[in-house]
This record gives sequence, structure tokens and C-alpha cells, in this order.
Amino acid sequence: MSLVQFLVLGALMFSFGVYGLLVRRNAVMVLLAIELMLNAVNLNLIAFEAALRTAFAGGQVFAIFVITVAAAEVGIGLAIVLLIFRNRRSANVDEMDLMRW
Amino acid sequence: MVHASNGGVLAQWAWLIVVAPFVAMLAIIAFGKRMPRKGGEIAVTAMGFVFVYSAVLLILNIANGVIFEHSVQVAQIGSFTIEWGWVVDGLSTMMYFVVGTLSFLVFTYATGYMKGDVRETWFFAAFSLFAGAMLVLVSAPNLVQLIVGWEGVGLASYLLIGHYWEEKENSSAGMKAFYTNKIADIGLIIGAIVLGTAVGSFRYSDILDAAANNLSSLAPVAVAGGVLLFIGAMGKSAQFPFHVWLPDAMAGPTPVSSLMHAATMVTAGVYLVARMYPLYAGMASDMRVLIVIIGAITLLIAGLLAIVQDDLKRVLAYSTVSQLGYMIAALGAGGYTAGLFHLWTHAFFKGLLFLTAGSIIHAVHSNNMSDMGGLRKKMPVTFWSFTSASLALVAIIPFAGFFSKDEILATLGNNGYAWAMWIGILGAFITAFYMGRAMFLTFFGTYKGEAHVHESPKVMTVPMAILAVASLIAGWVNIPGVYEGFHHWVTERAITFPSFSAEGFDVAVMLTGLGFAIFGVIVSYLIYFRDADTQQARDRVRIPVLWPLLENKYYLDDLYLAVLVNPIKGPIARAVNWTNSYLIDGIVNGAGIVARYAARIVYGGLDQKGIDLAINTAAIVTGSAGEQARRLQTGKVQHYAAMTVAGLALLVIAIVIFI
Amino acid sequence: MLDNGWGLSLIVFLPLVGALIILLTPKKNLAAIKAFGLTFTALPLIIAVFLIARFDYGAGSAFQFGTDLSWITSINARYHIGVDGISFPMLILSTILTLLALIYSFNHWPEPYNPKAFSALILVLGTAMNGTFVALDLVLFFVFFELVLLPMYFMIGIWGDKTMMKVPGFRIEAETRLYAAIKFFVFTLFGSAFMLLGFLALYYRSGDVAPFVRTFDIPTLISMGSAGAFTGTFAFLVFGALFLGFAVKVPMWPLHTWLPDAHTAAPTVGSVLLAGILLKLGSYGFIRISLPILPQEAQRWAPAIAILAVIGIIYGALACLAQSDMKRLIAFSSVGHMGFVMLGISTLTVVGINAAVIGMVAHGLITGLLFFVAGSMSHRYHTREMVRLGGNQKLMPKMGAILGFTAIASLGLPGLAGFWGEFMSLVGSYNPLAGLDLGVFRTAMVFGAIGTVLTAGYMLWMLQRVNLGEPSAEWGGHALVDADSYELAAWVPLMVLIVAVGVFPKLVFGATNSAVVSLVTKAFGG
Amino acid sequence: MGGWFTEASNWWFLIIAAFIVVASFRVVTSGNVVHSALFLVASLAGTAGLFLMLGAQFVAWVLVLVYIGAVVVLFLFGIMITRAPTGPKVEADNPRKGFAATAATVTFAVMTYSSISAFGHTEVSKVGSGTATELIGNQLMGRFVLPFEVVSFVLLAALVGGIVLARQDTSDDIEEGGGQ
Repeated sequence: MSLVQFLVLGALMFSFGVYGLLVRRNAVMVLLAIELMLNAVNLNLIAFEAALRTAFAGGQVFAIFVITVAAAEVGIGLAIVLLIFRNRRSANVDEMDLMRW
Repeated sequence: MVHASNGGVLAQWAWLIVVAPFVAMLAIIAFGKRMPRKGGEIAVTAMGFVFVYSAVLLILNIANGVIFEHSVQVAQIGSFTIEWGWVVDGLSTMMYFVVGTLSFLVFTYATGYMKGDVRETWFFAAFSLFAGAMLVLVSAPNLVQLIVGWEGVGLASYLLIGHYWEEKENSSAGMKAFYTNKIADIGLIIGAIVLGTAVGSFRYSDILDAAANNLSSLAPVAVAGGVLLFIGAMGKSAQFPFHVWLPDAMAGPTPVSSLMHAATMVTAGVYLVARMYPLYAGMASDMRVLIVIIGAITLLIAGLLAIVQDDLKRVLAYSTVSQLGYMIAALGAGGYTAGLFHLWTHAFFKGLLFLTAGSIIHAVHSNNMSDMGGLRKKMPVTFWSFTSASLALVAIIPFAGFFSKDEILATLGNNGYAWAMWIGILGAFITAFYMGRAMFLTFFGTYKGEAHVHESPKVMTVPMAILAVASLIAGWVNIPGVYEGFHHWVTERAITFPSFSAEGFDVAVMLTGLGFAIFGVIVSYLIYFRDADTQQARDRVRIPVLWPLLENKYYLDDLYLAVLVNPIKGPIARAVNWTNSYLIDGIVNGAGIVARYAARIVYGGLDQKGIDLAINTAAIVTGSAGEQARRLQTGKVQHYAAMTVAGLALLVIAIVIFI
Repeated sequence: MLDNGWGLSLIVFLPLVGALIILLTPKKNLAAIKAFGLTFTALPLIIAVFLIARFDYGAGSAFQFGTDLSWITSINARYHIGVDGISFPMLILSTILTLLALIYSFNHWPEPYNPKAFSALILVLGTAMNGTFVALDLVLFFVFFELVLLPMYFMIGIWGDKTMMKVPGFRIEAETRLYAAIKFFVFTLFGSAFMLLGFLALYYRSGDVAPFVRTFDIPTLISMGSAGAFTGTFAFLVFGALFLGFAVKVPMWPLHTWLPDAHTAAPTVGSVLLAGILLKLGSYGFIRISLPILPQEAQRWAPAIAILAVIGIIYGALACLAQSDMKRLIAFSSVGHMGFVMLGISTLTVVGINAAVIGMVAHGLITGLLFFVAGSMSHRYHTREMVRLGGNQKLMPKMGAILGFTAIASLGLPGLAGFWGEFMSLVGSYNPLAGLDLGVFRTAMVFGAIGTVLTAGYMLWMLQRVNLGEPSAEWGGHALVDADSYELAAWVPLMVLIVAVGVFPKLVFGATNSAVVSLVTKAFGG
Repeated sequence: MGGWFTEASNWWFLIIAAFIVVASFRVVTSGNVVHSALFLVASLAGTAGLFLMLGAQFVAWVLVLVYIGAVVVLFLFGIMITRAPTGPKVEADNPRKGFAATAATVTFAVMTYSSISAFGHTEVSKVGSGTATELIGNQLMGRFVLPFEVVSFVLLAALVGGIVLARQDTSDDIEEGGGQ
């Protein structure tokens, strides 16, 4: 098995994530897309770990870290979406332009 | 060179003369208001001190001659040193004495004249400032201190002319005097710079030594420097183009006109030319003809103008301008002693004339001669001093004016300026004419004013009496051929001076001058003796008793009137008056208006519209650019994400392509 | 103790300490604020006077009381301070004016009433001004040069004139104080940006010369410059950059439009310090940095500077004739007077530069006093329009007398301080440095002399419109209180100094002459 | 490239990869948000499979248990609470589809190009029993102890944040006097 096949797969998943990020109107769906992108990163990490076989299994350790960070991110993300939903009755990303200068 | 001592301790302490008036000024400002005579006494005592000290110095100089110069270095800039100092030599002792006596007498006179004035204390403070500044000017050993005194005197004249500044014309007259002087002062300052840098120092002694032995560096600039300094002198001594301010200066109280605008201040220009005489006599000699021309023009025009004035003080003002023309012409023609001697005598009798005019105005409360007349019996002392002064001015034999004016005419004649001499003689006639007119209109005929006329108080009449005597004996100091005193103790004893021959006694010129003077008096007697120069007044001339006498005289009179007097009195004088007030004054006022108009264009157009416009547009443009940039900030998260991704993509492509 | 740099550092930083202390004192405790303010401005003056006694006038050219500590090692910027014959008079002037400004404002806090902030700002301004005159390192100089802007910006911005004004040439209305503050700030910043470029260029180029160590140190740069290290287009660009930075501050002719706006809007004390000291930073910069470090370049630029200076003189005078607002008139008169200073500098001769220094000192004293009086009068009459003012001599005799005295001093009456600056710069421009174009300088001299007449013109005309004549009915009812004790306490010292410098110019020339002689000989030889 | 198909594992790889690709595609394109979430689960599961192939057993099971178990369930809660549009014909995408597609393809192209050019021939070594969990544990507590602590802080912060955001909400109600 060559490393590239995993990298290509990761890149494809990442691109789907990007597409989803840019296209989705609903905040939750945007978060899903982000999860997808993070997962692609995990795949790359593990693939490189397999290729390089470092003594300290850096890739896998980092994959774990990525997963924890992703979890934290989802926690907060959903909390915020919840709050906005409560105020605006809609989680539609297009209408959230409070930060317009 | 006549042997001369260094004047011993008296000369060392001569700087007291200069400092005394300033001390008086500060004293007056400090506690003048509380003094019984509102500060007048302080001023008079200070001037008394100056008078006594200068008299002693004069006597010392007459006795064995004094040449002394000392200066204290005040600043050192590269090669130039700036010094304050004082000079005691023939010329300066003479000027000290003139300023001293005149100030002392006029100050005492002023305590009476200005009693109860709205700002009496301030008046005496400014008057002492003037005296101080004049003494600084006269005592200066270098051009820089001269400029300090020069502009100080200019400032004092501005303050004093504008004394009654409630009315706008008075303050405008003061400003006009200051501007005209300031414009002429450009010449003085640039002349001082030109000579100073050429010689390397501003000291008279250095400059005059350089002029005496034709220093090479001075040669190219000597004439230019001479002309420039003379322009400065013309401003201060009210010579032809710059004389416009003197008649307006009569807006000031009469003691001011008497001391400043007759005796001392206006002679500063003559003093400057006299002080720089070695330069004019030596290297800058070929510009001297210009001085004679200007002097001649001034004496003629001013004389004519004096004829048509109704205001007594203006007549005297124009007469001063005319006499200054005499002095300048004399100096120009090479008559160093003649010019200075006339300055000496003129100071006394012209000062007195103004004092008498002041006492008349004080009594009649009006300047115009049309409100006067027949004051002979009511104001005897004033009348007799006025007569002695005008006889001196008209240059009748025993009086001072005769000797000095005669010497001027002799100098003009002998030094190849015959045309100037004849203008001088014509001037003598005109002077006699307008003085006669003034005399008859004020003192003879019936009293036309309403105010109750009485003789002025003693404090005013005593100085007048003293000056009356002075204007008689002042001339005897230098009777040509009999006692050449003035010539000795003024001419030879100057700090640096090539020896100079005094003018000989020219009988022919003397007689012609005297003849014209007497003739002028007679003509004015014929016209104005009884009453104002109205037509019916001249008819009344034919009273029966003097019928035959007046009759033939009358024809003679008519002949002269038609040939000589009327053309002069009538059109020419009026034309000159018109040119003076509309043309020259017009130019002066026009310059003011043009300057203000240019200012408005420069400020409005260039400053506001030009440069500021550029800057404000720059500000506005940046503002609106900011406006457009704001629109990018939509607030939608996905726009930002899209932009980031696009940027990332472009970046990576760029890296891949270029690296 | 005070000789080895402590004295100067104290003079510079005491006001800053004072400002901090004032900020800590509670707002209501006015007495404490006044006490702190007074002590922390009086102390620098006392130290300065102490240093006058110890200043070695003979060696005016050496930098005395200096110290040289390393500051930012990475770019070799050093805390190098020192005072020589040229900067010492300016330092004293700055300490005096700061103290008088504070004394004056004890009784005249400008609108909106906030003595704490206002006195703190004055103190910070004091530090910045003293620092600039003392700095002998380009970075230190730049820091203080910029620090000056902030307090002045806030002074004009907050305490300025609130009336609305129409921006000339546009249909935009703006509050005078905001328009003026921003214009002042951005204008000067624009200039100092180029100045910084010039400093950096010098810094890098100094690396290629003898000790091959890049330095910001002014004396070392001067020795390099006079040895001919900076020439060619590099020198041209650097001089141009420095010229832009300093010319904006002087202000020289085309870059001057911020001055009248800043002065009309600034509170009294603001415009006094602005005219008194801030304008001098530019011309001081020329004398301290541009001329000695780039001598050849200075000679190439001298005629241009002279022409701009003369235009400044005539332009300033003409603009004054067209003014109806008193403070704006005085502002334009500053443009004229600083024109004389720059004319003096442009001659590159000992006489000229001496004239420039005494011109700066005299202008600081005279225009400072003029703005004090104008400020007080506009404070009492609530207007600056001269057409409504009139007969001030009758309503407020003391104020009128002081205004008269200062106006006459300002038009350069000989015997008062103003005359020496103008006269000596005319003497200087009559025979400038050998090799400079005589024609340009002599015509400049003539225009300068004409400038003095125009100055006399608008000054006396202003006096007539404001002081003389009958007071208009409008002021009949008002109880106009004449100059009070605080004002006199601030003004009398200035008047005494004006007369003292006028009658005895050695007070200034004594210190500056040896310094200027050494500067000119080192820079231009001969 | 020929030899690539001969290996058995590659075949497995192809099957799982196809499964992952379809799942991921559906995540971002399905109209129904619940479907997206479930497709995400599928794609994660596929990845876990790949991890097993690459010998990262511990991480694979962590992925399954933690990620799929907890995180995606949280998502489902979120979806239900926000009553996201689960109806069929809802416009889930905004007008910028075209741009997003191109951006995604460009990113994909760029990443693949650089991966191929950089790691064209590196081979993934066949692994025996996979990395021992013990090794990962030692590393977590040894070399990576600092990042480990930092990440725990991140989680703590997320937790506290979540509580604060949630709690703040109820206080508003009290002021509004109940409601909701």
C-alpha cells in the first residue's frame, strides 16, 4: 500500500468538507462539514505514522489530540448555535451578520 | 586737526544724559499718577539735568574742544560686535545742547499746556521716551545704535501723534507717520548693512576711516550705501517724496509738534548726513547732487504749500519741511557748517513758532487762522515772541535766521549750484510771504473767533520769552568774518573728519537774500494787513489818509501781484496742494489699499482655495476610500471562509508556479 | 552632581513624573493638583538656572552636562543627551514657558473644566519639549519629537473652540477644534514619517563608514558628515526627507496651512506653547541635524530654502492684512517671523545661524506673550473678531498697554528682542556663505526688509482696530475685569525678558556664538 | 502502478475508500440534516476501518467510541433542539454553490498534486500487530505530557463555556418572567 492513496483520500474528504463549509446554510451542517475536515486530518496523521513509524508514535498521539479538540469544538459550536437559535428563531448562517462593521 | 582733549570725567559720564530721560519715563510710569503735576515735574527735572549737562559739555567743547568715544560690547556674532556707547564731539555736543534746551523749555511749556489732559501722565512718559530715544540716536557711536534711536524716535512720534486716539484720524495720522518712516527705514537698514559688511564693523570711526582713505572693499558700495542712508534721512527729515506724514503729524498736541516735528526729531536725517559727511564728501561725493536736487525741490514745494494753508500749525509744518530742504541742500552742496548752523538756529525759532502757535490755539481753542485775528493786544508776550521768531525765520538782519540762511545761499552759489541758490532766494521770498500772511491774519485785523482770549499762563510764556531771546542771539554765534565760533567747535572737532574750509562771507548774495525777504514781507503786508484776504478786505485798504501812498503802491502791488504773486499764490500753490494731497497722498493711501487687496487675494485664493483645498481633498478621498472598503465586511461567516479559501488557493498556486 | 547628565535628565523627566502624580490625585482636590503642577515645572527651571551658572560659555560648542548610556542595544540607539550653546537657550525658554503657562492656567482653566487632565497634559508636553532639545541621538530625538504631538492634539481636540466652521472649498461643516486637531496631527505626522526615513537612511549608511558600526548618534554622524561621508543622490534624498519633516514643523511656506487652524482652535495655553516652542523644533532640527550632517547638500539647498523663507515672510504678512480674527492674524505673523529664522539659517553663515537662534528665542517670548494676551481678551470678550473689538485701551488699560508693548516688540522695534533676529538675518543674507548665489540672497534681503514694513503695517493696524478708538456699545454693560494677578505673574517675566534680550543680546549670543562658529567651521570650513 | 492491484489489502482499501467517499459526499449534499449526520457516522466508521488497516487499533477504537459515540450523538441532540429543516424540499445550500465547488476542486487538486509530487513512492510498511497501546500511553504521559495537559484545559474551557452559555440563557427567562 503506498502512502499517496491515503493522502488522496484525505484530500478528497477535506475538499468535501470545504465544499460543505461554503455551501451549507444551516449552522449545524456547517459544523458537520468541519467535523469531516478534521477527520481527513486524522486520516493523514495516521497514514504518515504508518509511513514513518516514529518511535514515539507521534501521529497517533496527535490524532487523539485532534479528536479531543474536535469534541471540545463541537461542544462549544452547538452551544453557540443553540443560543443564536433561541434569539433568532433560525440557525441560518446567512442571517447572522451581527458582526457587520 | 585742532587739538582736542578727551573731555576728562565729564565725557566719561556723558552717558547720564542718555539714561536720564529713560529713568524719568520709568519713574513717571511707576508713580507719575500720584504726583501733584501728574509726572510733569519728573520729566522737567530730568530735562533740566540734560540741559545743564549738555550746556556744560558745550562750553567745555567751545573752550578746548572734546573728542571722546566709548562703547560697551553687548554681543559678539562672528566678526560683528554690537555695542552701546556714546560720543562727545563737536557735532554731538551741539545736538545734545539743542535737544537739551528745546526739551527743557518745551517740557516746562507742556506742563502748562497739557494741564488737565485726559492722559497727562502717559503724555509725559511718552515725551521722555522721545527725548531719551533722540539722545540715543544722537549719541550713537555706531550705525546699529543709531537705528535703535531712529526707530525709537519713530515709535515715540507714533505714540505722541496718536495721543488723542479716540478719533480715528489721529491714530491714522500716527500710523501714517510710522509707515512712511518705516518705508524709508528700509533704506537706512540696508544702507547700514551694506556699509557695515563692506567695512566689517558698524562703528562710525571704522566706516569713516575707511571712507577717508578709500578702503578698496568700500569703493563699490560707497555710493549705494550713501544713497540708501540718504533715503533713510529723507524719511525722517520729511524730504520730498516722504514729506506727506509731517503735515498730518500736526494731529498731535502742540508741544509734540514743537519739540519733535520742528526742532529735534526731523533734524535726525540732517544729523545722519552730517555724521556720515566724510563718506559723502569722499567716496560717495558724486551722489551729492541728488541731495541738492531733493533739498531744492522740497524747499520750493513746501514753501508754496504753506501759502494756501488755513491751519496755523500746518503753515508752520510746511515751513519746517521747507527749512529742512534748505539744510539738506546746503549739506548736499558741501556746506557742512552752513547746514548744521541752520539746523541750530532753526531749532530755536521754529520751536518757538510752534510754542506761540500752541499758546494761541490754547487760548482760541481752534487751529484755523480764520478764527483768530487781532490778538496783538490781548496776548502781548505771545505776539512779541511770534514776531521775533518769524523775523528770524524770514532771515531779517539781526535775527538768527539771516546768518544761517545767508550762509546756505552763499554755499549754494560758490559750489556751482547757482540754480539751487536762486531757488533758495525764491524760497526766501515765499517764506517771508507766508510768514507775513500768518502774522497778519493771527495778530492783526479784528478778532473773528468767539472764545474769550487771554494771555497764556506764566509757565508757558516764560519759555517762549527765553526762546525769543535765543532766536535773536543764536545767529550771532557764527557771523561770517566776525566770529566763526560755530564753525570751529562743530566742524573741526568730529571723531574722524578731514579738515574743512568754512564758506567766505558773500556780501552780494546776502543783500539779494535780504532784499527778497523784505520784499516778501511788504507784499504780504499789502494783502493781509487789515483783514482776511477776502476781496472786500482789500477794498478797505483804500482808507483816505493813506490814499495817495497806497494808490501808487497799489499799482506796483497789482503789477507784482499779477506778475509774481498771484501766479504763485493762486494756481501753482493750489496745484501743488492738489498734487500733494491727491497724487502723493493718493499713492500712499493707494499702496495701503493695494496691499489689502493683494492680501485678500493671497489669503483667500492661494491659502484657502489653493493649498488647503489640496489637503482637504486628500482627507476627503481617504475618507470615501474607507467607505468602500467597509462594504467588504459583510458579517457573514461564510463570506470570510470563502475569501480565506480563495486566498489560500491563489497563494499555493503562486508558490507552485514561481518557486 | 547635576553635571554628569543627571541635571538634564531631571529637567526632562520631572514634568513626566509630575504628570503621573497629578493623574493619581483625585479630581476634586484642585489645590493638590495645582501644587504638584507648580513644583514639577518650577523644579526643572531651578535646575536649568543652576546649570546656567555652571555652563562653560567659552566652550559653547562642546556638549555639556551630557551622558551617554546604551538604550536599545540591538539597533545601537543610545540614551545620549547633552546641551551646547545652541540648544541651551532653547531649553531654558522651554522650561520658562511651561512654568508660565501653568501659572497662567491656574486662574484660567479652559472649557470644559478639567484642571487635572489639562495640567497633566501641559506637564507631558513640557517633558517632550525639553527632551527634544536635549536629545543627541536620532531615535531619542524622534521619540520626543513625536511625543510632543499627542498632548497638543488632545489640548486642541478637547479644549479647543467648539464653534462649527465651514471647510474652505467644500460644503462640509466641521467642528473647528476637531478639524484643526486632526489636521495638525496628520500634517506633522506626514512630515515626520519622511524624517524617520531620513534617520534610517543615515543609520544604514553610517555602517559603511570608518568604524563600520551603524549608529544613530548625532555627534558621530556630524563628524562623518563633515568628513564628506554622505554625498550624491543619497545625500539629496536624505536632506529632502529631513527637509520635509522639519519644514512642516517650522512651518515653511507651502506646508504651513495647519498653523492658523491650530492656533484659532487651540486654547490659550495651547497656542502659547505651540507658538512658543513647538515651531522651534523644526528650525532647531535644521541647525542640529540637517546642516551639520549634510553640509554639501545644505549648500545646494540653501537658495531654495532662502526663497521659500522669503515667500513665507511676504505671504505671512499679506495674509495677516486680510485677517479679521485676531488669533489667526498672530498665527500668520508667526509664519512671517519663522520665515526670518529660516532666512537666517539658509545663509549658512555664523551671523545668519546666530540670528536664527536669537530669532527663535525672541519669537518664543514675544508671540508667546501675544497669544497669552489675545487668549485672555478672547476669553473676556468671547469673540476674536477684531471688527467687534475696539477701544480696549479704555475698557482694560493694563491689558491694552501689554498688548501694545508686545505688538510693538513683535514688529521688531530695535532695542527689543524681536529686532536682533530680523536685523542679523538680513545682515547674514547680504553676504551669505561663499559660493552661494549672491543675487538670490540679496533680493531675499530686500524682500525681507519689505517684509518688516508689512509686519509693521498689520501690527499697527491690528492695534488700531483692537486697542484704540471708542469702545463699541456692545461692551458697555459688561464688567470687563482687567489683567488679574495670575496673568500678570505669567506676563511680567516675559516682558522683562523681551527688554533684557533686546538691550543686552549677549544673554543669548554669549552662549550661541561659539557653538555656531564651531558648527559652521566644521560643516562649511573656512 | 501495475503491482498496486495485486495486493489484497489494496482491494480492501478500495472498497472502504469508495464507501467513505460516498458517505462524505452525501454528508455535504443531503438536504436532510439528520441524513448528513448519519452519513458522517458512516464516513467516520470507514476511516476507523482504514486506521485498523494501518495498525492504529487504539486510535481506531477511540474514534469509534468517543467520536461516533459521543460527538455525533451530541450533533443529533443539537439538530433536534434547533429543529433544523429536516423536511425534504428545503433549500439547504446557498447560492454560491458554483464558487464553493470550484474552490473545493482547486483545493483537492492542489493537495493531491503536492502529495503525489512529495510522497510519490513512499510505501506504507506492512505492520505486524500494530502499535501497542502501551507505547501510546507512555508517550501521552512522557513526551507529550504538556500537550496532553493543554488539551485537557481546552476541554475544561469548552465545558465551562458550554455551561455559561447555557446558564445565561435561563437568567434571561427569569427577567422575562418565565416563558420559553
